[in-house]
Amino acid sequence: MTINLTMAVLMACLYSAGFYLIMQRSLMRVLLGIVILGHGANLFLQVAGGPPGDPAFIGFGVLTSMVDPLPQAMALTAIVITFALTTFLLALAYRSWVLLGDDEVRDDLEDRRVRDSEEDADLAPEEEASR
Amino acid sequence: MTAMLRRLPMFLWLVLVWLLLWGSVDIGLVVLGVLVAVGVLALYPVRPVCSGLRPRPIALLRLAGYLVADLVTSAVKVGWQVLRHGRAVRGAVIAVPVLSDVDWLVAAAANLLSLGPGKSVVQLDRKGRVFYVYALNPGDPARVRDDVLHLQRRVLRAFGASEEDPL
Amino acid sequence: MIDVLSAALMLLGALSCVVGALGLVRFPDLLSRLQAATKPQTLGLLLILAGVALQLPAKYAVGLVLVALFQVITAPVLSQLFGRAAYATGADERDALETDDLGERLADRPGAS
Amino acid sequence: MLVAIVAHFAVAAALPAIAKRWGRNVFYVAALIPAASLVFALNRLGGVLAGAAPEESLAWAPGIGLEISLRMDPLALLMIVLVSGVGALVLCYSARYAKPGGEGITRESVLLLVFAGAMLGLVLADDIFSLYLFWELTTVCSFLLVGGRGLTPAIRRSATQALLVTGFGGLAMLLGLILLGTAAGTYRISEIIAHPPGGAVTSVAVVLVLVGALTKSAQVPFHPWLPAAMVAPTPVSAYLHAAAMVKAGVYLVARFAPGFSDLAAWWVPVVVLGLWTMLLGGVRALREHDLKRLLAFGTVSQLGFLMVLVGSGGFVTALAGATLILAHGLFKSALFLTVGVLDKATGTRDIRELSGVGRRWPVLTGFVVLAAASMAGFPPLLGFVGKETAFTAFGSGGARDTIVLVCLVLGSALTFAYSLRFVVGGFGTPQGKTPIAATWPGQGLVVPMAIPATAGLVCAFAVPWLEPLLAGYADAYPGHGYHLALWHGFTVPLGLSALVVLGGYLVHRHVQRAGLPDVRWPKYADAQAGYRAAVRGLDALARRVTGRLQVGSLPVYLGVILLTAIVVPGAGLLAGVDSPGPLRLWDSPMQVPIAVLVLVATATVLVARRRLTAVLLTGVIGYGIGALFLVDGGPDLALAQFLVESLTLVVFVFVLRRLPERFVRDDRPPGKKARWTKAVIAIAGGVFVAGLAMIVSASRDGLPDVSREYIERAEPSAGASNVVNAIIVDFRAFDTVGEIAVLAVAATGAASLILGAHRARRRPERDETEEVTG
Amino acid sequence: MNTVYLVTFSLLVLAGLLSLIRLVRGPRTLDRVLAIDVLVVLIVAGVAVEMAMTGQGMNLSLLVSVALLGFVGSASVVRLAERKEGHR
Amino acid sequence: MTKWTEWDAPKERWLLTERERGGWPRSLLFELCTRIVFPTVLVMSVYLLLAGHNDAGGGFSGGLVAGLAFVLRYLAGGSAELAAVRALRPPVLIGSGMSIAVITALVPAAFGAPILSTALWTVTLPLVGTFKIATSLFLDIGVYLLIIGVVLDLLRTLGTGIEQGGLDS
Amino acid sequence: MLLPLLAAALSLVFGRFPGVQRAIGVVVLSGVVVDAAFVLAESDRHGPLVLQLGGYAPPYGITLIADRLSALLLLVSAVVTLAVLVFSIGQRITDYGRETTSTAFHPMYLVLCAGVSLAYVTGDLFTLFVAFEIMLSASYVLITRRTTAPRIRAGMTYVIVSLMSSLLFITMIALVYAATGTVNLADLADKVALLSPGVRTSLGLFVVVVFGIKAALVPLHFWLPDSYPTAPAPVTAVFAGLLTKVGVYALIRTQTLVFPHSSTSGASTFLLVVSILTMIVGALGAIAQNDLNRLMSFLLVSHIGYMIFGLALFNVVGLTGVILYVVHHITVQAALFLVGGLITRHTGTVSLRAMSGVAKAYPLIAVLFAVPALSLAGIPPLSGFVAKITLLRAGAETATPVAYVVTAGAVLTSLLTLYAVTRIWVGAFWGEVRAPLPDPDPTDEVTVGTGSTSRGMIGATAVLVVAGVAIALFAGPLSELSGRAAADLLDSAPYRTAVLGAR
Ligand code: NA
Ligand code: NA
Repeated sequence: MTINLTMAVLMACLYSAGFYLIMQRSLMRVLLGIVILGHGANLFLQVAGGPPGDPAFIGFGVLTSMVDPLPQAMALTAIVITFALTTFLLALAYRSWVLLGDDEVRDDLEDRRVRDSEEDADLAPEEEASR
Repeated sequence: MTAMLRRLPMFLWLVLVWLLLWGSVDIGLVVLGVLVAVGVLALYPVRPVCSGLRPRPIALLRLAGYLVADLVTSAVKVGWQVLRHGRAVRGAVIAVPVLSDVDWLVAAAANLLSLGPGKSVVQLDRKGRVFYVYALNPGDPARVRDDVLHLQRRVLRAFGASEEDPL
Repeated sequence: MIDVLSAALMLLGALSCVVGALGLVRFPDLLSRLQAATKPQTLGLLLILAGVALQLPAKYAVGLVLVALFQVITAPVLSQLFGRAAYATGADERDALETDDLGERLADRPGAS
Repeated sequence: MLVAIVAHFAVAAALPAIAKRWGRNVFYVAALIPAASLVFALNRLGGVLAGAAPEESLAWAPGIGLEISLRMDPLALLMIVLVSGVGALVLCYSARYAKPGGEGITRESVLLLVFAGAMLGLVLADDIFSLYLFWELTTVCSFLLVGGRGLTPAIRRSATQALLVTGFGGLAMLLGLILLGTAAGTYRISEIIAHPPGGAVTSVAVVLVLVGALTKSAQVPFHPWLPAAMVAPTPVSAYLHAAAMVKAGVYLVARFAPGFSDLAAWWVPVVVLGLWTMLLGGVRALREHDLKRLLAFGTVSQLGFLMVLVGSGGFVTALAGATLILAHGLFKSALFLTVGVLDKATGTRDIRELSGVGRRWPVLTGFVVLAAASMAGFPPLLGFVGKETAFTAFGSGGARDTIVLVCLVLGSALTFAYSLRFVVGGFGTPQGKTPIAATWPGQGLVVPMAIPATAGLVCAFAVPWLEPLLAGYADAYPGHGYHLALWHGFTVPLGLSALVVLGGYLVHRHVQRAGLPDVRWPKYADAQAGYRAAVRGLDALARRVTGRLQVGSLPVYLGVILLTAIVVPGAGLLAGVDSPGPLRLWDSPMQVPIAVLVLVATATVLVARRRLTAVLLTGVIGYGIGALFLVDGGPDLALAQFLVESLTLVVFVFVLRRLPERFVRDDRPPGKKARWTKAVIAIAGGVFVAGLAMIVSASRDGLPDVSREYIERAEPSAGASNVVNAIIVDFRAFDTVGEIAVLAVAATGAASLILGAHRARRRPERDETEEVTG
Repeated sequence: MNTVYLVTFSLLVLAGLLSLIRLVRGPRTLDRVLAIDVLVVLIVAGVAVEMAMTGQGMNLSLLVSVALLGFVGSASVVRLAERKEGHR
Repeated sequence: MTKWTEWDAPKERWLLTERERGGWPRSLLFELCTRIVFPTVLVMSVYLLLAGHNDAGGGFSGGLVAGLAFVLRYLAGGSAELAAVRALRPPVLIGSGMSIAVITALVPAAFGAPILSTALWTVTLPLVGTFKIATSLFLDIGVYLLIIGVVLDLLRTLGTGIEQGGLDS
Repeated sequence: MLLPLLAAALSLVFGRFPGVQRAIGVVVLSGVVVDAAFVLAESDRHGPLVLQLGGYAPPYGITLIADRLSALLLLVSAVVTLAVLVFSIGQRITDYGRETTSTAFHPMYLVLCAGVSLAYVTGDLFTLFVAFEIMLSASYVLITRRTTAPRIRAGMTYVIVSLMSSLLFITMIALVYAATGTVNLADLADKVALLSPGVRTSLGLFVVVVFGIKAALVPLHFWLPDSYPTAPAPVTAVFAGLLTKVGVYALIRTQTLVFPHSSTSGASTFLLVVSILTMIVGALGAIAQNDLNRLMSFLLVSHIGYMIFGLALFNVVGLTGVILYVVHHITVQAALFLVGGLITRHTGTVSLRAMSGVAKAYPLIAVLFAVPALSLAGIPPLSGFVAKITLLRAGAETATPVAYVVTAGAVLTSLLTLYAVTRIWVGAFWGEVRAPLPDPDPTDEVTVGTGSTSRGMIGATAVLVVAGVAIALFAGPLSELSGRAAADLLDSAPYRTAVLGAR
């Protein structure tokens, strides 16, 4: 049941766009990247179940042509979870804006300090150490 | 008691919606629907609407007919403008007096007005009783004004309100 | 017979939608696009719903009535909100209007907007 | 034996309480334990010498091969004499050396006793893990003892150096021991030595073990930590750096030599580095003015000597090694304690300042001379016996032996010279120099020093009785027949001894007159510089690597994660995949227009400048996905998707109210290169996921059994005709409970972020170079 | 009848593609919101037609919900755009 | 002089709150529409909740629909309206919803059945007829309540919270 | 497992009553400790305990299964979470008084515990995802609570990277489902075996990457040292102690049960390379730091490498070592971060250069630090030593060139760790006593420089330190248990039979 080309292309594009956005500096873009990745992942879950078919409702269609209900249930859970975390990250973005005046994802200061730091006076063995 | 009565239309509406949703009627559903409607109304006691309304069935039907006709003709008109004029189309914002001072009626008129293609209410001055109506390729503003007033009158009639003088 | 009617309704509705969408593309400013978008769409949807209702058992058809009702209630409200916001925020588009009574009123009372 | 070791630790644990009441006399209490251990051990002497080494073992974690097994053989017993005997003396000495009520009494007494216990365990250990256990315990104790409270940078550095160097060696040793044990199939040391494994791994292993020994015993090139550690209080130095800890390396070599001394990987480094150390230590000792550092380099030199002896293999050599181990423990502890006495009495340890002490306290000086003479290898002291035996051992003629012998003689001459320097410098009265002011330090300090000094003399005459113990170790080698004695007649070794005395005297005279030529070692050959460079290099490497990798930029981190997620599973595909089934363009024609819608919206999001636009377009993507769900036959899913999308849009808009309209600040356009890199990685990621999806999905066909079961059971088991709902609230209801927990958490979290934000109101942007920790 | 459905779907798709153009071109946010609103209506119409085609009603609740609440999304954007405006 | 956004403030009180809404833009049409739509949507959410077992819907969708109804009220009336609407503190609503769900999961254990197992009851009420009730409905109800609580909480924080935080700064 | 969730819910309901909240938390977590001990005993005696949720036979229902490994980790985690909760309660009472309410902390903490426990016992890939999300979402809240300007960046890094990993997790589930049509781990084990080797390997490695992010394997680790150190000490302690271990656990479970490898396979070599990189890069990172908490965070990364090392060997000794190491590391790392919290409370700073003389001023803290620190460095006879030598033995016994190299790397890492903890000791504990620096950010959740600690804080830390010592003391039974657990992992037949029944 190889995934059809249209869906594959769509997934590729959604994932690419999501990955691209998530690597941006603006937290809002990152967030949209996550949302889009979530869409891509949910779509993938759905198509992972197989090709389209009758909705899985007893009494509405033929059992043999029904779609796989399990990926749908999982996708539903995933949708909810993605939504929950999106709202949380939004709140974080807002807080960041309140505190910092922007919603940029900044570099870590301590990391930069390590990069630029001099050596540690206390531990560096000096000439006097052996005297 | 009157408060209960005043809530009746909303209550009935909710039960109706309930039944429409289920798409079938049996006693169990009705009872459940009543319970749900009562529950919803009790949980969120918004003040009742529809004070002093006496709908007139015939006028109401005529309004509906008028609306359907208007909807179709103006849809065709807008469609024509889409095909014929396209980018060249122009609009106008025209002030029209509001005939009623009842929130409900003003809203109904504005709503029905906006439903039809070609025109919509952009802004509403409730105190000054003016509709600012946007019209597509209006030609003569006076005709637009007349149309709007005409519609308002039909609405007032359908809901049994007395026509008030335009300001 | 019912099939023919329903087919006609559906096709008309769909056509109406196309026309509306075309207007959405072709019309020059927001307010005019608004006319093209909400109105033929609403009509189109109503027609399609009617056509569909004819094809369905009553159990479901009544549900479509609800859809239509909601559409009728909400579409104009949205259109007014739209219009107001579009008018308030689109200064250059206001200038393109043939007549602008609202603009005059606002000009009379500076500071109003 | 276990009891004895545990007693050390148990009493150590009780010492703080005792110290509170008895002050510095707590050291006497502590001294009781090693003393008792010594007595206990000597009690077993007969059995041990008869070849019945007592063994004890305690199962710790037998499942992973961990046990504490102890074995008291002659070598262990010999070491116990040193470790516990000297330990008891040093503790007694400390009781008078410490200032009454002085700070650190508790810490030092506890640590010294723990250390004594650890050394005892070390020499008794018969399996590699116990050996390592006690080995590292001594390392940590010495770190804490040398460092004290770490008040000055010099002290901190010295302690760290001791820890790092010996810790490094310890770990290397552990690895070596594990390799040996694995190769031998047993972790019992006695068994490994009895049946030594072979092969390349064994060679590597013994080198690693040697690294442990060489570091611990301060051999070239690891030796500088020992002189540096002289910042420690004198009793500590006397014990750790004379008698006990540094002997651990020698002990280790002695312990394993019977099994491996014929391996080139073993004897070459031992002999070469040992000799080098001996000579280098001797030369450096001659240059020192601080008596303690002089002794420290002397120790380095002596340890080199011992290494050569115990590491080379052979009965006589081993006998010499055992003798000298004992001799060195006795004289070196006496000498270190002497330095403490001097320090206490005069307030200095500098040769250039000391003067007239010998005349003032002749008895003390007598003891010192005894000890120093033993160190110098002067008859009739135990040091002499050992040295004679050593010369004999290498006097058999072979080229290798001759080279070693020459070096040993040279080294011994240096030893004689610095011994002389110690006595003359510390106790002599140079011409024209007024005697230094001094106060008698008290019997309590002198007696502990005098005992080992005298013991060197007594033992020398008692060698016949001592020999069984010393030869007990050497018996591991073939070729008996040599006996220890003060007098063997006029032999070559005796001549060499005379040569040593003469040469040593001349060297001493030369040094006193002219000083040593100030040879600056080339940088690469200076071990301390090497250590310095290693640590600096490590720090620099750490900073460079960390600075390179840990760039602090989230986009980079995500890019790396993504790349990994592409490359690693991608490489997995190389293992071979089936060819995918026939490709279909679509499964339902409606998929195409919806896909186009989503694609266009996605593309537009990427280029959107306004936040709201991007959000709206993302919403479109969501609606489109919902429509696709619908086409695929998931009305439930589609409904949820539409609703969630609407709510998401609303929530986004709520926040966007306050954020700036556009994304990027105009004055800071993102770098073009970075943008392309990101784009390439992102596209690679997307294509990879989709490609993998296609490849993977070819593995399966039709509705899975599980899903079929769900559909069949929905009605009877769950009473539902909506199978998806049945799964959600019934078959897999647990996931749903979890999912709502996540929702609840996220909402609560958002509340704590937003509502909390009102308390901590917006503050000015922090200066980016400001110290966070201030 | 199948032809009718096919044509109807095609027309709806055509309408959708047209609104897509507006969605992409903008220029203002409100233009895009408008385009989205149209798309939602088209989806509702499409679902309805699909219902007619299959004769099954399980998409009904979806239809009702979307008709009602697609509106909320658009309204929030418009409303808050207006509000932001109102403060100026 | 009334503000532009207050021109079409209704004369009557259509929502719960008083006329003044702290500068929140007014719209007669919108408020009226909300007035009608809100209870309708609630009814629909209950429908979705109950119908979910056999039709598209379920506690999750129902809860979201109900939540969106509250969003509508917020859009129409601003935070003041929301404050008036809220019957329970959102955290309490969330906690109760979750408690119901978890208790539903645990109750079978009290009867010796595996956790989360479902019982099907057939209930016959006079007049009303026969119902089939699955205990999993309670799980759905828990979900429903929790989702409403979550949406209300979001409105309280991202809506009102940002509203006021923004005004302050 | 549901109890903590219920407790969290109730805790949310009783948000206004701090006493009730505290009581709920402590009682429930104590209950979990007892329960976990019981489960461990049962599973050790009678084989895996299986709970079919809803009574549906697998693979239709969700399976909860506690085998020896799960039960052991469950017990250790429960003890650690309980201790940290007590610490945290003590700290909050000290800082804010008895009456301060906290809507978020207690519920979130309990949810976190629930997520962690669930992750250990689930036998279902998708439920594992849900468990991860429960755990992570709670952790997001805990790490960003009352965040202020200097800390918010760290929170973002953490949340975004975790979200990315979660999305990759969903993708992974979709991939697995597309290939096999099941998400039940035991069922997967059967179905994955039928896949073509490329697909199998690729999926297995995808799983490694997904869990590797959480477990902070190099090069997926960068986020960790940037984010963990900024949280309040108790939060960092559970994060460091537990969250990474859940990732490691997931790696162990999937790589042994679903994607079993042999010790000579390419995957094994790959994991070995990853492990040595993780060890070395982490340790170097630690050495480069001046910030106490960051230093310990890098050490955390470094020591994850040990666990991967053992796993990559895919033999009983190696896996025994991993299990021992995980148990040891959970306890010790949590204890260290708690001590770090105590230190900063007294010094007012996390900068090693700025602090001094803690050993003199607070000898008890010095002892509480020294024991776990030495244990981390693998100094005998502490727990780290026991675990480490098992790993080294496993490496030596595997006797392949790569294994030798990595074994040597592990030894080197030990040295680097020793160096790093020495830096802490030298920087913080030695030297003259200094007055505490003022709190740089008084409004945030992290209160430092007050010099006040309560008995609860010290006691909780001490309990963890003692627990670490107890691991070494009872290494015998523990290692035998771990050995049995490791054997279970390698021979997955009992697990599969327990879940799916005899075939
Ligand atoms: Na410092
Ligand atoms: Na603070």
